[in-house]
Amino acid sequence: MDLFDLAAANLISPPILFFLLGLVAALVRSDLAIPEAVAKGISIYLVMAIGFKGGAEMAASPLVAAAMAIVAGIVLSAALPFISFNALRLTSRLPRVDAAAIAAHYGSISIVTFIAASDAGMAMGLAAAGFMVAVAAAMEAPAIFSGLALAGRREGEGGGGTMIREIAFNDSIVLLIGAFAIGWATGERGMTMVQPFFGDIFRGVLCLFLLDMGLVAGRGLRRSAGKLEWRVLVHGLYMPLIGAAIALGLAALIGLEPGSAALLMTLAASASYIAVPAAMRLALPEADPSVSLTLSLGITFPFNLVFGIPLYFAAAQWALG
Amino acid sequence: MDLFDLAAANLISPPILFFLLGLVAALVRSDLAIPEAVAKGISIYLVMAIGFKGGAEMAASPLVAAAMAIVAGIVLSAALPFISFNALRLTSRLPRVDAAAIAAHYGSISIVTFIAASDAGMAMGLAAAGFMVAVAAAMEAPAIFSGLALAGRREGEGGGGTMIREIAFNDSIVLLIGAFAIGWATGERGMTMVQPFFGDIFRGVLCLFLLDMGLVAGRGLRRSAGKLEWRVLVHGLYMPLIGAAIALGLAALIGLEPGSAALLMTLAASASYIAVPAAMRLALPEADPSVSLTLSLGITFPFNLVFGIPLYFAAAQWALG
Amino acid sequence: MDLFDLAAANLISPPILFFLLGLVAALVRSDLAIPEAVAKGISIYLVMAIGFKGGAEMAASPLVAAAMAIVAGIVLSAALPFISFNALRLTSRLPRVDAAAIAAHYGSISIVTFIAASDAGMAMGLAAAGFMVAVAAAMEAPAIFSGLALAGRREGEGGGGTMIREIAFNDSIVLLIGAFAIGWATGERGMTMVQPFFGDIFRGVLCLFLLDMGLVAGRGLRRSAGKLEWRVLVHGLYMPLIGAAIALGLAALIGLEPGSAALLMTLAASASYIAVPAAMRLALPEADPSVSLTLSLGITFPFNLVFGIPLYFAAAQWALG
Amino acid sequence: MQTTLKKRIEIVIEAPVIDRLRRVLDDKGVSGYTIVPAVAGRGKHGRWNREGEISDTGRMMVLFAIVDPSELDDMLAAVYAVLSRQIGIVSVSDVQVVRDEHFRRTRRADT
Amino acid sequence: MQTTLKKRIEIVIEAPVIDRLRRVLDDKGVSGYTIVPAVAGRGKHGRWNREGEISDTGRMMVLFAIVDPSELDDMLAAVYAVLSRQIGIVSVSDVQVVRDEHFRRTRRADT
Amino acid sequence: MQTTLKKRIEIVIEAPVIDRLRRVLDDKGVSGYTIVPAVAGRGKHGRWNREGEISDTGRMMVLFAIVDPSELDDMLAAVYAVLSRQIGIVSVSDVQVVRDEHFRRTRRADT
Ligand SMILES: Nc1ncnc2c1ncn2[C@@H]1O[C@H](COP(=O)(O)O)[C@@H](O)[C@H]1O
Ligand SMILES: Nc1ncnc2c1ncn2[C@@H]1O[C@H](COP(=O)(O)O)[C@@H](O)[C@H]1O
Ligand SMILES: Nc1ncnc2c1ncn2[C@@H]1O[C@H](COP(=O)(O)O)[C@@H](O)[C@H]1O
Ligand code: NA
Ligand code: NA
Ligand code: NA
Repeated sequence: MDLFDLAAANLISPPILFFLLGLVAALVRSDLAIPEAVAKGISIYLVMAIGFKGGAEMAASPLVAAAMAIVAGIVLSAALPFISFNALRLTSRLPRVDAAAIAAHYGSISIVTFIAASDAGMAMGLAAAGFMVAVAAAMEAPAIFSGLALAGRREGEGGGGTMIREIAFNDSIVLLIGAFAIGWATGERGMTMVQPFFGDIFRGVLCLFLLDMGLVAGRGLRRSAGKLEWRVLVHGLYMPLIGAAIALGLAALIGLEPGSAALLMTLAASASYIAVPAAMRLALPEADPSVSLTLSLGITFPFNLVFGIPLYFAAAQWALG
Repeated sequence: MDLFDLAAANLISPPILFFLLGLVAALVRSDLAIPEAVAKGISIYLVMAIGFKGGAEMAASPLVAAAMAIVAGIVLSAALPFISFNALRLTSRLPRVDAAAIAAHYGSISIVTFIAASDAGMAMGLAAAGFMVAVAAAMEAPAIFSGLALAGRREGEGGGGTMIREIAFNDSIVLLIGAFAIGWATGERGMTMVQPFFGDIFRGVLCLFLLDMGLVAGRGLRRSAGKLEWRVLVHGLYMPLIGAAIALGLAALIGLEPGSAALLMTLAASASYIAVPAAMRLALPEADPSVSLTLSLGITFPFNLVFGIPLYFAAAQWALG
Repeated sequence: MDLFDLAAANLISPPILFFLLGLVAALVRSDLAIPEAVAKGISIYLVMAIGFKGGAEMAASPLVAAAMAIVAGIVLSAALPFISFNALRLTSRLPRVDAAAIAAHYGSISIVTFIAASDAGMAMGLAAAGFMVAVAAAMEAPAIFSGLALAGRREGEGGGGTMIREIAFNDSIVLLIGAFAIGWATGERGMTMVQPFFGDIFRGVLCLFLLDMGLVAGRGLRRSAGKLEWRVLVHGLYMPLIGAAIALGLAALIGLEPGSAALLMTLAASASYIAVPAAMRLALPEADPSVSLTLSLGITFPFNLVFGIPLYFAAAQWALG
Repeated sequence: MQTTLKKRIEIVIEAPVIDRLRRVLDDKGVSGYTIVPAVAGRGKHGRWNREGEISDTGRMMVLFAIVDPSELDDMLAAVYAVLSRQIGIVSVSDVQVVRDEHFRRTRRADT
Repeated sequence: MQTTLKKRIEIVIEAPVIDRLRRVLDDKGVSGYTIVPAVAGRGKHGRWNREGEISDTGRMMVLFAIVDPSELDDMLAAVYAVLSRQIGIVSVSDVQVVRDEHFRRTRRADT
Repeated sequence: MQTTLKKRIEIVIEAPVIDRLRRVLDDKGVSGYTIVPAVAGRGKHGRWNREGEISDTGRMMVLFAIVDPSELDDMLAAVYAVLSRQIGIVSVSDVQVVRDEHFRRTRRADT
């Protein structure tokens, strides 16, 4: 498939269309809304399922390749904030602390983007290695420390040790790694036992979840996009491309196959909107949360979902296929 | 199958039995209750699923037939309130505004009744055309305007333009039409991708939802049925039959097959208990919400579910089969 | 399979591993948490599914055997509190009212433990009779009256008739018996209609639920285990074994097969943490709820889940197989 | 705007007895009340948190009722008679209301 | 600690009109408010309970806003103008706030 | 009925720092507090609404604590020291409580 076919196939897949439906519904101010508790419950399901499946596939993965991919992920997560920060300081008048907070979001990852990309890859027949789930888990936290360093913050301030604990035992990291470990421990046999729930209905549940994400992203956009400087706004569009490009280089270096490389690119390109915003409220309370959240959830998330993912798969296949 | 067999098959199907369980549990004052967030989440799932399936089946439907059915639905929704209003004013001492509010409920539809009827039709092998979903969506709103007219209200009062927007972008309409469009766009291929979630588990989820609806209907009945004048109460039993009879005539006129005709009858017979009550609180705040809600949710909904649906299918088959 | 194999198979099954993940996550103070509404919704699903399946299998069960098992269950539920109470009074300095409240918990049952044991039995190929669901329902309430008697309370106090009603129409009893009756009424045919929802995805949903139970149990333990006298604490470990042993004797007496006997043992061994705690707050408000809840949820529940269940299956097979 | 002095009673009470409390208020003819769910808290009985719980034991509900000052003592006495052994707290403050007719004491509420 | 007297307005209002109420407060430039969900209650219109409901009709929301005493009458008038025919109640009490600058009346809030 | 004057502190605070706030109150030996979830609101930082959200950032929680007047200044100082840079508001009102023994300041709460 070439890029155009990929993009077209992605655009007419039910998950992406439900996302767009949510986005449009929010923009026309429909009162459609999924209850918070249900949205949280579904996100827990999705993380469990993706973690479990990744673990169950670990039997097929060489551990050295996994270790190298994890290191590559950590490097990306820690390094990308420096690029993001400098780009923002150069192009906009954002205060240092706001630029640092945004930069931390871009080093870290969006697990939903990762899940959507895994699903898209599966639908295209470009499966990824199971260990990519571990890479995703490893990439959540390092960016936070880079962000704090960029803000000129010592670890002692704003919670210190407590905060490191809070980040490391962050709910999605614990769940992702735990489900991964369980999948690994129970293997094929475990997967068979839970296939109908964690496998068969997965894509349908993803549709429901992306509908909600579309609503959330759309409401966020409506509320505050107008208040963002355009130089900040475009950061949400070019920063994913920079991240993906660097990730593609690293993927080539460590010899990932196209499917896994596209996921590494997606991780690099995605921006956090759960773990990092919460950590920033604790560690950098002076940073305005609405700027970074609008950027990651309202701009970068839809961009990656609709355009980025097919692009990263096409690029990975072209460069490494 | 004759009417008796249909009724028996309907009565011993798990969805109806779970509904009756909920009804009985509420009447014996059990504290069984499904959390509000879960009930809302499930209703979103059901609407998405029914919309999507309807859309996916549109390939098989001639567009002219769809358009005629939609027009028939709009006519029913707009006209039935006039019958309901006059019947109430003639037989009871309800104030004008209350009669108008109730009438609006009976012109509009109950999407859950529609879903249960679709499922029952499928179980009987009497499938309906995919476009009946679009008919359901089209029938939600017109009755509201008839109701306002009957109350002697101009559009300017009580919100005006805002209200028209609120009704048109009402969450279940947006979701139903959106999912329908997505199903249409992705067709067979899309349906296969999400069949396990939107198809296979559908009837089981419906059982859980109807259990909740039974609880809600039963609690509503217990709370306020005693306070309703009996002339108002019986309106909840004969009005569905009037609606269904007129719908059967229209269905014959436009040449619907029995499965689709039974659904049109069900739509005409059903009364809204989500969209219209909310709209009435905004537009006709003097109307007592407990009267119309008890009638539509506590009387008409159980009546349709248990007796109406098999009756409408039997009549449609007898008249058009 | 011998005991060791059973224990090992149980320990590496996904449901138990997700439970342990939750336990560990809570102990390391992760903020992982499943929304209350979702947890309640899932527990309703599980009770519906287990009740329905039990009912659907009733065709295969002789009614006399069912009646005898139900009587055995009622005897256990009513009698075990006397053993628990005396053991606590003999070994600890707990006030009478607290000992009585704890005793009521141990006579009654934990439906989740029962569900996990049914699932484990199915995975081992040791299926149980459908009527064991009715036994579970019958065992919930009698222990409460024993507990009140032990506390020296007359029925008149603390609500009296109202309380008996509240207990008999307790939500999980109503749902379990209702779903059981529906399963029985619709039989094979009904089961086929809802198999994908109530059957296929059951074990996966159980994983999600046990993750939550692990989190709840772990948080309970962390909060209050340190405050429990160790003589009370060990009660949570030996009381299940006493209950299971007596149940095994009764099972032999009435001629249950191993699969059903293991479930009767599990019911006897399990302690309530939903119905009884709520009843005790109403009837014995002086009893400290944190003691009994920590014991049943933090000690006995994990013990049964991880060690007890394989032990009961092994013992039942050894004695009756 | 014409306002009248009323009393706002706020009761934090464990969930299993909320129905009993409602019955007391209904019997006393208290004209109205509203119940709001709490999600976490701390008191003499320790810390609690609702996340993931499936049982109602150990959760608190907040009930507030706006009543006429003349009814206050009666009502507090009734509440205490029934709930004195339960977990929870009661506090009372002054409020002004605008529509006074909303707060007439009724004989007995429907159930 | 330096404190200032403010008024705390508490509105219990049926859910379907909460958006209309928010619009009124936004238009009046009220500096802030917070909305808390109620789960059950009773009033002249009878008892209600949220469990298992899927429609918003019949549920109440609690909105409270802390405002300057000088704004109170204006605001109550506006609220009553719009909501007088809806189901709900309004009460006002005195509170002290510490950071006064938080409560300046703004011209018009963003939407 | 014998009542005692207490202070009711009401804090609207962004969710990510609620655990930090609880720790402060526990350290200060505040005898109790209750947390209620807000679902929507508006303030200087704009409008917010919980529907469908999956992150805790941008949501508010309402914590209220009934304390002895003598503890008030201490407690407010502690709260402000920790939370001054966070999003939220604090207000204080007078309430009467009936069971006074419920509100003795304890040394340090269990965690
Ligand atoms: N001083 C207080 N202020 C606010 N809420 C309180 C206070 N004391 C107790 N509570 C609430 O009431 C519950 C039971 O209190 P206690 O019986 O002291 O454990 C606590 O968990 C809190 O939710
Ligand atoms: N006196 C009151 N105190 C507290 N809440 C009240 C009071 N009166 C009414 N409410 C609340 O407002 C809702 C509507 O009141 P009503 O219009 O009197 O039925 C009730 O269901 C309660 O939730
Ligand atoms: N005057 C007020 N009355 C009630 N709640 C308020 C008020 N001001 C702010 N809040 C709440 O506190 C949150 C944060 O306030 P702010 O920092 O002003 O944006 C708002 O979103 C509201 O939920
Ligand atoms: Na990234
Ligand atoms: Na209708
Ligand atoms: Na037991």
